[in-house]
Formats: sequence, C-alpha cells, structure tokens
Amino acid sequence: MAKMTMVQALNLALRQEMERDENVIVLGEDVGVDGGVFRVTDGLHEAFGEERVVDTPLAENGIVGMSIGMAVYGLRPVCEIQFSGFAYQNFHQIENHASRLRWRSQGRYHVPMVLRAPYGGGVRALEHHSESREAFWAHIPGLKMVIPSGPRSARALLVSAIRDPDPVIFYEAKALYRAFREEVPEEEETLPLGESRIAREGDDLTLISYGAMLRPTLSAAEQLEKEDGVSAEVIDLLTISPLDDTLFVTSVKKTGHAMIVHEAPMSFGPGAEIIARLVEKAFYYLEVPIGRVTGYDVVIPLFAREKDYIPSVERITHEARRILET
Amino acid sequence: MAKMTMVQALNLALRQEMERDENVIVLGEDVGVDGGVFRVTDGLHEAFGEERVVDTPLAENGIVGMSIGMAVYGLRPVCEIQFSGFAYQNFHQIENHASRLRWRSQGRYHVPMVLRAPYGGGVRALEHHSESREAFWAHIPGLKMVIPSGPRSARALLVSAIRDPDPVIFYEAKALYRAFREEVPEEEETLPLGESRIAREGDDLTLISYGAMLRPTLSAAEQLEKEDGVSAEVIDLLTISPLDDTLFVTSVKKTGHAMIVHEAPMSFGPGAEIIARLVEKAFYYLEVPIGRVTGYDVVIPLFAREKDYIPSVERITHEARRILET
Amino acid sequence: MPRKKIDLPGQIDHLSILDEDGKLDESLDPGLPDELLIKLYEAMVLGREFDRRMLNLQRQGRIGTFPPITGQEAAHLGAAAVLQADDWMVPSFRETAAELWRGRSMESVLMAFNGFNEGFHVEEGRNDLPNSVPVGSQVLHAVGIAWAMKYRKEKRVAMAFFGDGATSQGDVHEAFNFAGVFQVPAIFVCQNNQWAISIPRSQQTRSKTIAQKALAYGIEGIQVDGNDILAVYAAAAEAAERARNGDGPTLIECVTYRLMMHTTADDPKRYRTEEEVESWQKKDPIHRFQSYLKEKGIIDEDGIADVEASVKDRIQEAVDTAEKQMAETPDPLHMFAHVYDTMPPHLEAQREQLAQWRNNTGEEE
Amino acid sequence: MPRKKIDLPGQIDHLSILDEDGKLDESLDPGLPDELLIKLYEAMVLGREFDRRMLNLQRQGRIGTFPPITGQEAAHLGAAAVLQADDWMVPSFRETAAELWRGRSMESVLMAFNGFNEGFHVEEGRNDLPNSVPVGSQVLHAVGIAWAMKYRKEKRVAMAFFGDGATSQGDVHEAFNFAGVFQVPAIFVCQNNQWAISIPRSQQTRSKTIAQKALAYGIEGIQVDGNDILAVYAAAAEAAERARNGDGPTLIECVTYRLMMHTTADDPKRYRTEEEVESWQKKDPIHRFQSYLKEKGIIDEDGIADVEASVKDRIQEAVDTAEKQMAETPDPLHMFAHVYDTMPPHLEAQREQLAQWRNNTGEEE
Ligand SMILES: Cc1ncc(C[n+]2csc(CCOP(=O)(O)OP(=O)(O)O)c2C)c(N)n1
Ligand SMILES: Cc1ncc(C[n+]2csc(CCOP(=O)(O)OP(=O)(O)O)c2C)c(N)n1
Ligand SMILES: [Mg+2]
Ligand SMILES: [Mg+2]
Repeated sequence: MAKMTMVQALNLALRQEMERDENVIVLGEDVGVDGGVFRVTDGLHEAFGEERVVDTPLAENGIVGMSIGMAVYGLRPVCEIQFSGFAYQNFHQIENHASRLRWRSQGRYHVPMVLRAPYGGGVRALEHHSESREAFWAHIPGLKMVIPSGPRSARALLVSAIRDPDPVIFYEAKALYRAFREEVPEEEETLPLGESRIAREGDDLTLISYGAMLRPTLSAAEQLEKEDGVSAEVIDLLTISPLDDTLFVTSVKKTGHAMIVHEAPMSFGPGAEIIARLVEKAFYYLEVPIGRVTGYDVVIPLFAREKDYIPSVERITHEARRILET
Repeated sequence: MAKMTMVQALNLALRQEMERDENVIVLGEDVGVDGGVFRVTDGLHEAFGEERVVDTPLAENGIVGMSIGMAVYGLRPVCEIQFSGFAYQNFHQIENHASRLRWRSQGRYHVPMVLRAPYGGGVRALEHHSESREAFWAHIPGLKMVIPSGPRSARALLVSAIRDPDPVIFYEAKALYRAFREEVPEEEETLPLGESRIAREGDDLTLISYGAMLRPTLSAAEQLEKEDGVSAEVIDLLTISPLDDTLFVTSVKKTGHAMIVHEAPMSFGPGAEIIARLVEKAFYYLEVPIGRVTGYDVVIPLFAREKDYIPSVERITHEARRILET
Repeated sequence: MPRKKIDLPGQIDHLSILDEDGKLDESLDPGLPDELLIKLYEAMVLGREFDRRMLNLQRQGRIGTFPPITGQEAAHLGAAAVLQADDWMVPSFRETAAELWRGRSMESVLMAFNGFNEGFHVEEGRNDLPNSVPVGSQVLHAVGIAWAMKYRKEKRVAMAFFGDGATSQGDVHEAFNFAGVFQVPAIFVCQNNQWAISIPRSQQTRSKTIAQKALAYGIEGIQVDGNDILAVYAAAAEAAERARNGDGPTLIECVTYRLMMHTTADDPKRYRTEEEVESWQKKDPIHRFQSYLKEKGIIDEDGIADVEASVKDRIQEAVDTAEKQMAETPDPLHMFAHVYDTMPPHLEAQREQLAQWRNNTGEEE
Repeated sequence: MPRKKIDLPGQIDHLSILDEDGKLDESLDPGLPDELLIKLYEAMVLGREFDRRMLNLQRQGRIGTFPPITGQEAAHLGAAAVLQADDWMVPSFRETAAELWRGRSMESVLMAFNGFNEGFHVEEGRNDLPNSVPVGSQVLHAVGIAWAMKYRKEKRVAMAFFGDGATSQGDVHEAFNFAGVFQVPAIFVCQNNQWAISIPRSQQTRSKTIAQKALAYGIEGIQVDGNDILAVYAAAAEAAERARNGDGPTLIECVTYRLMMHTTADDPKRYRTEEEVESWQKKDPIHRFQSYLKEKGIIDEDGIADVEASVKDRIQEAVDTAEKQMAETPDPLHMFAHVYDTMPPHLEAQREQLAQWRNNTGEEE
C-alpha cells in the first residue's frame, strides 16, 4: 500500500485498467501529451501511446458522441470532460443516446463508457469551473452517477465504473484532488456501484453526504462528539444514482434525526430525493424535520466569496445542533 | 370571451404581445411559413412578416444562443424548441449564459427571453418526443420554469413570461394542446410567475400537480369525493421554479395528507423538492408519508405502452386511498 | 484590396451518370453486374411500395406517424449498397429502403412506427444502429464506430446518414471535424432532399452546396445526383475504398427530393408549391433506373410486373405478421427491461408496484 | 473518376502589410492617422505590461489564475480598434488589450481574476459582454446582437472573439451558419494562436486554414498576419464596412502565437519546444510595430521610454486602487444579488439565513 492523493489514485485505476483491457481508451482535451490539466492522465500517453490516450479537438459534445460510438462497438472509452461545467455541451448526447442505447436497441447494444469530470469549488478557479450539478445526471434513467469521497474510493469506484456495462458519469471533487493522501492498495480493488457506505457510526443523528462534502461532514461529526457528546452516523453515498437508500434509511430508523450535506444548490438538488426516500421509508421514525446544508440557490460566487457558499464545518455543526435541539 | 384550445390561447398571447411590443420576436424551426408543427404560431408570419417571425436553421443551440444575444440587446425573443426532447442541445447556453448573464454582468445585462417547448406524452408521438424533464431546468439558479395547465393559464402565463425580465422556460403539454377548450378573455390577462393556485378546495388531502397531470388529478379528486366522500384540495403549481411553497404548505397544514402527481420520472424529479419543502415547513402536520404518483424511472415507452407509464386517474385514486387508509 | 490568394487543397465535383431519362454517361458507368442492378431495382420498388402501404395504414390509424422516403430511394439505397455485412450503418429516420436492404424486417419497422419498443430491436448480425430522431445526433456515433474500426485495424467502414437540415447542427460539424482529425473510415451521406420540414435548403445554409462543407474540415467531398442510383453507388464505392485504404472520411451530398410530406403529421402544401413537386417527380429515381434497365435489356414489362407483385406480397405478409404480433396484449412491465444491465432495486420496486397494481385493478374491474 | 467541377464562389486571401522587421508593403498601407498609430502602440504596450504585472501578482498570490495575452496584442487590438462606441464586442478571455481599449478598467480585470464578482460588472456606455469562459459559447451571442442591430436598422456591428480551438465547437459552427443565413452585421475574429492549451492547431482541425471554413457557410473569410496590427486593422475595417453596408458577416483568421502559458496554471514546457516559442518571438507584434513607427518618424527612443513609464504608472495606480477595493471586507450576502430581477421568497429566506448565521457566528467568535 502506498499513500496517494486522489489524482494519483485515479491515475493508478486508469493505468491498471488500461493494462488489463486493451479496449480501455482514454480520450479528451489535453489528456495526452499534457497529462490532463489536473494531471490525472499523467504518464498514460507515454505508457500506452497516442492510439489509446487520445487528445481530441475542443468539443465536449464531439468527445461524448464519439465515445458512444466507440462503446457501442465494444471499446471502453473513458472520456475526460475538463470541467463539469462544460459537460452541458454534451448533455443531449448523454440524455438522448448514452443513457438509452441499450433501451433504444432493445438490448442489442450497450454503452460501457465513463465520463470523468472534475466538479465543485474550493480551488480558486475561474468562472464556470466550480459548479456541482450532479442532480442533472441523477434524474436520467439508464445512467449511473458516481462521486467518490477520497483517493481510495476514487480508485475503486473508477475501476468499477470502467468495467460497468452501463454509462457512468464520474464526478471528481477538485477540492479533493490533492487535499490529502490515503493508503491505496497496489492490487486490484473495486467498490460496487449503487452502494453507499457508513463512513462513521453513531446513534443520535444521521448525516448524509458525498464527494468533497464528506470531509467537513466527518469533521462536524467529530466536533459534535467532542463538544456536545452527540454521536453522529455519517453515510457516504458514493453513488448518487441509482440511489442506495438502504443504509441511510436504516440509520435514520435508528437515530430519528437526519441531515443532508451537499455543495449543489438546494432546490431540486440531490438532497430533495434523499428526503423523499426518507419520508417514504422512515417517516414514522423521524423525530424532527430533515435538515439540508447545501449550496444556496445562486451561482457559486467567484472564489473570493465561495467559502461562504460551500457548506463549512461550522454551518454543518450549527444546523446539526439546531436539529438536535428541535 | 371565446372558447379556445390551448394552441389558440397561446397563439393569442403571442399575437397580442407582438402587437403591443415590437421587441417581441418569434423564432424557431418551422415557426414561420408553416406556423409551427403544432400551429401555435399559425398566422403570425402573415401578420408580422419574416422580420418578426423567423424561421431558423435546424440548430436548437443556435436558436437559443442567438436569442440570448437578441435579449441582451433589448429584444424579447420567444423561441420555440420544436420538442422539449431537443432542448438538451441548448442546455449549456441556458445553464452557462441565459440563466446567468444578469449575474455575469453584475446587473448590466439581463436576458428577457422565453423558450417555449412542447413536453410530455399522450399524443402517439415518435421516440424522443414525449419526455417530461422539467426538473433539469428547475435546478438552475436564475431561471424560471413555468408549466400551464390549460388554455387560460397558458395564455396568461405566456404573456407574463414574455414580459418577465428574466429567462423563462415555458413547457406546453402536448396532451393539452387540443384536449379541451376554455373561456379565454380577449382583453389582456396575466398571471404572476412564481405563484401557484388552488385548483380545487378540499379538507382531507392535498394533491399537488401541474401541467398535463392537473386534469387527471382533478378527476381523481372528483372521484374520491363521489366514491369515498373524501374532500381533496388540488394545487396547480403553474410555476415549477422558483417554487411557490406557500399554498401547498398551508393546504397540507390543513389536510395532513399530501400527494404529488407528475409525469416526470420519480427519482430526483420535481416531487422530491415538494416533499423536501413540506418536510421543512409542515412536518408536524403530516399525518402520513407524502405520496408520489409519477412516471417510472425509465424512458417513457413508445406510445403503445405509454398509458401505463403516465399517471392515470386510476393510479392517482388508488394511491390516494392508500394514503388515506394508512 | 489586393492580397495573396491562399492555395487551397480540395475540389468539389458533381457526379451524374444516369440522366433524367435513364440515359447513361458511358464514360462513368461503374459497370455493376446485372444481378446487383436487379437487386437494387427490387429494393427501390420495395421501399416505394412499403412507403405507400405504410401511408395507407397510417391513414387508417393502424400505425402512427412516420416519415416517408418516396423519391429518395436511390439516395440512401445506392450508398448503403456498397456496405459489407460487417460494415456499420448509422441511420437517421429516412432510409427505410436501405434499412430493409441491410436486413431489417418490415415487421420491425411497422412495430416501431406503431409505438412498440420491440420494433427498435436490432437483431444480431445486422450492424446498424436504430433510427435516430434527434436530428444530426447520430453522426458522431459513426465517427466513434469508425474510430474503433481503425483502432482494431479492421478494414471496415461506418456510414452515417442525415439530411440537409442536419448539417446545421453542431453535432454534425463536430463529427466532420473529428473524422478529419482522426482520419477514420467514415462515410457521411447527406440526403439533401431540399427541405427540412418547411425550411428550404437555401434557408438552411448560405453555402452553395452541402458538399463544399468538406473544405472546412480538410476532408473529401462530392456532390452527386441523388436520384441517380449509379452515381450514388459509384461515389459511395469510391468513398468506401478510400476509407478501407486508411485515406480518411468522405462527405457525399446526394441531391434529391422529398416527394411526400415530412411525416404523416405534416402538410407540405403550407410551404411549397405543387409545381416544385411536379418538377422533381420528373426526376424520379425509380423511373429513370427502370428505363435504363429496360434499355439495357435487363428487365422487361413482365419482369417489372413480377417485381411489383412479389414486393406487394411480401409487404402484405409482413403487415399480417406484425399486426398479429402487436395484437398479442403488450406487457407494460416490459418498459423496465433494457434500462440497465442489472435492474437496480428502485426499479425492481417500481416494476413490482406496477405489476401488483395491474393485478389489483385487473381483479377489481 | 472524371466528373464535373463545381464552380464555387468564395476565395480565401492572406493579408500581410508590415513584415517581421516592420517593413511596410506600401501598396496595402491602410493609411491610418499618426494619432491613431500612436494610440494603438500605447494600447499594445499597456496590454503587454499589464500582462507582465498580472503574472507577477499571480506568482505572489495576489490574484488568481488568468490567461496571458502576450504576443497576441495586435490580433485583438487591431480588430477591436475599428469598432465605434455603439458597436458591440463579444470577447472570449484572451483579449485584455482590446477590453482595456474599449474602456474596461484594469481594476475590474484585477478584481475578476482575483475572484470578485464585482470585476464582471460592465459599466454603462461600454457595449461589451463580459469574458466568456465556456469556449466558443459566446459567438452565438454576437450573432443575436447583430441580428437585433439589423432588425432595428442600425448601422452597427457586433464583433466576436474566439480562439483556434473554439472553431471545433458546435456553437461556433452554428454561429457562422446563422450569421450567413441571416446576413447579420457580425465580425468573427479568430485569434489562431496555434494552441488550445496543449493541442496544436494541426490537431484541432484538418483544414489548412481556419479562414477557409467561411466557404462552408457562404460567408466572407480572410486570413491575416495576426502579429501585424495594420493588416488586422485593415481586414477588420473592411469587414466592418461590409457589415454596415448590409453585406453580411466576415470571418477573420488572425495568425498569431501565444508566447506565454495558456493560463498561469499551465506549463507549456510539457507540450511545446523552446525553439518554437523563440521562432515566434521574432515575429513579435509590438517589436515590428515599434520599428515601423520609428522608421516613419512617429516615435523615437525617448517617446518609447515615455510610453513605457506612463503605462507602468497607470498600472501601479490600478493595482493600488483594486487592492484597496478588495481589502474592504467583501460582503458575502452580495452573492444573492443579480440572480433575478426580483428576489424570489426562497432566496430571500436563504439570504436571511446566511445573514443571521454570520451575525451569530460573528457574536460567538
Ligand atoms: C434535434 C432535433 N430538432 C428538431 C427535430 C424535429 N425534426 C424532425 S425532422 C426535422 C427536419 C429534418 O430535416 P433534414 O435534416 O433535412 O432531414 P429530412 O427530414 O429532410 O429527411 C425536424 C426539424 C428533431 N427530430 N431533432
Ligand atoms: C467549453 C469549454 N471546454 C473546455 C474549456 C477549458 N479550456 C479553456 S481555454 C481552452 C483552450 C482554448 O483554446 P483556443 O480556443 O485556441 O483559445 P486560446 O486559449 O488559445 O486563446 C480550454 C480547453 C473551456 N473553458 N470551455
Ligand atoms: Mg431534408
Ligand atoms: Mg488557441
């Protein structure tokens, strides 16, 4: 095991999958010679050549449309969209085709492609570079939407996404790329898509989060333990859609208190569906209303003010206390 | 007052607004000479000329991108996207620009455009012609998402949308285009965007719906009254985003029972946000879990089977009874 | 203002072999074997007659909306005919004759246009994508398929079809550009039928031809008389050879005409004149090909009647079979199939809910 | 295979007036007044020096990521200089010298690149859109603006800027096509700086030039030496005249070079050679323009030194002002402004919540 950043862990996943299966092709803007603007594909071009690590012209929709064709033909394209804010250019290719070709051909074809894209704020980026819009993808039948929360889950989930027979949107939190290191085993490791996990056990309150927000959520849980003696359970969704509601429903049945933390805008965001599931499946266990600590319903401000937009440990603990005191 | 179909009512709104304000421009594929594939723009080309009723090349993204420029310059473009299933082609122009140019220019510019698009099933249409994906737009800050439920509300809301200083996505239920007639006054009538209305008063159960689903919901309410003696209140959202939660929250505080009906897929759909708002604002009044009668989380089937996908009066009453009996 | 002219590579030609009366330009004769000529003729007649029958069925409410192909048989069939079985065809929605040529059953077409998802099933062995309704969106898929063929060092080609209207879409631009950059074995066949619903070609783009758009991407482009099946075939064969030799993609503009309505929901009288339609009827691709075959002595009046009769029989049989299949009560639970490889729990639950509800109401009724 | 050649309209020229040494092709001299020449020179130097200073600030952590323009001053400034105040400019993100020319303050640039939304404010009187980061997406806005100008029968033009990479985007294709069909008074200025981050021009598209893409849309196209401000100005002036006369849009390809990194987050050593950069340094647009001005006797060494000194003073002043403005604690509640014309209730509530929370934590701390 080596301690790795998330960028290194993702790189490891790509490298090993490319070694394992020559159908795996990496493509996108600047993924080749340059190694990707965040260096996730660093060294792959040297190792696998320009036939398998493909620098494309500047057209996200072209990249995705071409990937669909490649996948239908039997390849396993892993395309990088340089920032998730530019993946709306290819929204119709995902909505109208990638997510449906299995259905559109009644099972004859399928689209085993992965669309990787960095998302979220916190890295002093330019306009249009810091959004969290996973809810768009989560609402599309036939698609999977995955967001790892650290190096180890990133590596294991990316491997699973590449091997998955269906199209996967894979969001990588920029804020986590180099934020910390984790032990990542050299040998193969996968995590099943569509399964959440308990990131921290607890009895009094269930905090549900994912991606970049998992860490502040965990910190808030620590703080609540230390300062308030409150034992918070933390659920890491890992897959946003199809949404695994089993763990968080079970947890809330135990704790009676639930709160969701995400960076995406609140209204019509992922938290709403989690609340809907809890209402459907754990209504009678809920002692108080479910809380949402999320981005506000505005465009995330440029970086001078983004820390006030992104849920912080303080906002999470503040809201958790409010819920517990209700 | 004349009895009008929704197509006629929309046509009236466009015609009167074009007469009132020469900045109002209608554009899109086949909106001119042909009068629109659903004839919503019928006669406008003759009346206002090709300068104001503009047949465009076949590119939704081009239509929307150009409309943004027109709107910034001071015109009031009302563009038609022939089917909402082709509005994903222009998703990035709406996400990255139309919804943000006010913010992006810190108030110097704004984008008073309307994007009209027919949505939903029920008219024996081809593939990609029957989707309900209003949730995509509802999650975008800076945008308004409006869905009328009949001729009169369609006319009044379209007038308001055209006069609104912000961009509006205006979905028109194909299933309502010619389904029935309503009295529509010749003289000006508007309805405020961002306000829902009570479509039927009642005390026992709150049914929340909009667009094409309002009618089966109202029928279900009638049936419940007749067959079960249950008095259901029906809320017609009219605007999906910004979501007006005042009426339905008040209603549920009264009835203690709530159910949402929409054609869109369930997961991460509009119903989820309504549930979230109810949990936040009416939690202690809820006697039972909130129900959702919606499209399933699959692509809407081709028309031979779409009636099993679209919520029917029977499914609505069935689920309402389940809730009331809980 | 005087300045230097840039020496641009690329030249756009126009190819026409059979004129409107079926007279052959011998110097350009691709010399197809008689057997193939007859097969192509039969396929054109099948396409035309099937169209007629579908229109009939549609008017009787026995199928839903569909887009007729009448007048465009040569334009798509001539191109698809150069494909091998292991080549791929990526259709739009107005290539029915080519789809049938490739092995799609008429039953599947009928079912699809009557709202049954089963009609979308692509059988093993036929390497075609299903119809694509979002205009232009499919063209990139052909580029990806062609990319994969090149990657696997297979001498195959991927052929994409689309209309004149589609050339306005960003997708098609990106497809041409990617194909040029990656030099993939793709063939882009534009059926320029002069109209995109009510928008005439001249309002779709200001370029004189569609073919010249190839110059923007440094790829080969050619314009052919799309009502001349020999010209279409010859251009497509040349493009296929280029593709198989690794010499990159080709854009073929087939100049043709949609003689019927856009779809059965459309009324072309609103936007175009009868005279225009009539002037194109004179250029009918089947008529001229028939004249040529008669002239060449490959077919006579009896043969023509035989072809028509046998085609009608086949169509009748297909309609009967399809209607029988559709009459068997469709199972709505089928809508949960083919969404994911493995059905996730929430779909299982929804499927179960629908199943139970149907049972209940079935019992209740 | 022999066939007919299609007679295509449209010809792509290359325009160059000042050579690399600043020698003028007299026959092409646009004859700009000395005053304008000096103003342009000052603006180029301002752009270059401001770039240098921003790089400096960025390295010190005093501003965030930004895209340098060094080497491209002539390409964007020469074009923007033909605009009148009531014309519109639709920038990408690498036209800082042109934005300053149009009246944008250096303070606003500094604030924007230091993460303050206030830097995006476009003051009344300056008819420019804010920078657009999503590559190519802004070009359609210029088409819409130009459409509106034509509709209102105003003799104005809308000028859009974008890079070589942007030409691959569907947006840009659709913009060219719409502009051609509607014959709007738009000018499309492509700063072909040879790179799109790490992707060289040759891998962006297989066409020999960007200018020839005009042929696909039946619009005018021209390639100019983008490091030659006189050539850029002359081509843009011609295009503006064409636009004002109602004769439609023009695509201008300015052949130039990005001498610095893509943005300050980029390391060009990973993908291009020092030799290539050096070869382009010899074609520096400022250097050659200076030589020409000296040769022409419009400026001398003292004058050059004066320009540089005054430019540096202005920059220093702007940096001081901007830093003062930014140091005033930013109010995060500002993020709720400019979302809608009228703030809807849910935003009011969220704003109130943030305000209260800040009060609380402020008190707690
Ligand atoms: C993206 C998209 N926009 C609009 C439509 C509606 N529509 C269907 S066919 C058509 C015209 C297509 O014209 P063309 O590409 O010339 O093909 P043709 O119909 O003439 O075969 C339109 C606008 C669609 N199906 N997809
Ligand atoms: C739609 C979109 N995709 C990707 C990016 C990331 N990106 C920013 S600039 C750039 C390259 C642009 O190249 P070019 O158009 O030549 O302009 P240049 O940077 O050379 O001025 C890329 C890929 C973006 N900003 N927008
Ligand atoms: Mg056409
Ligand atoms: Mg560039």
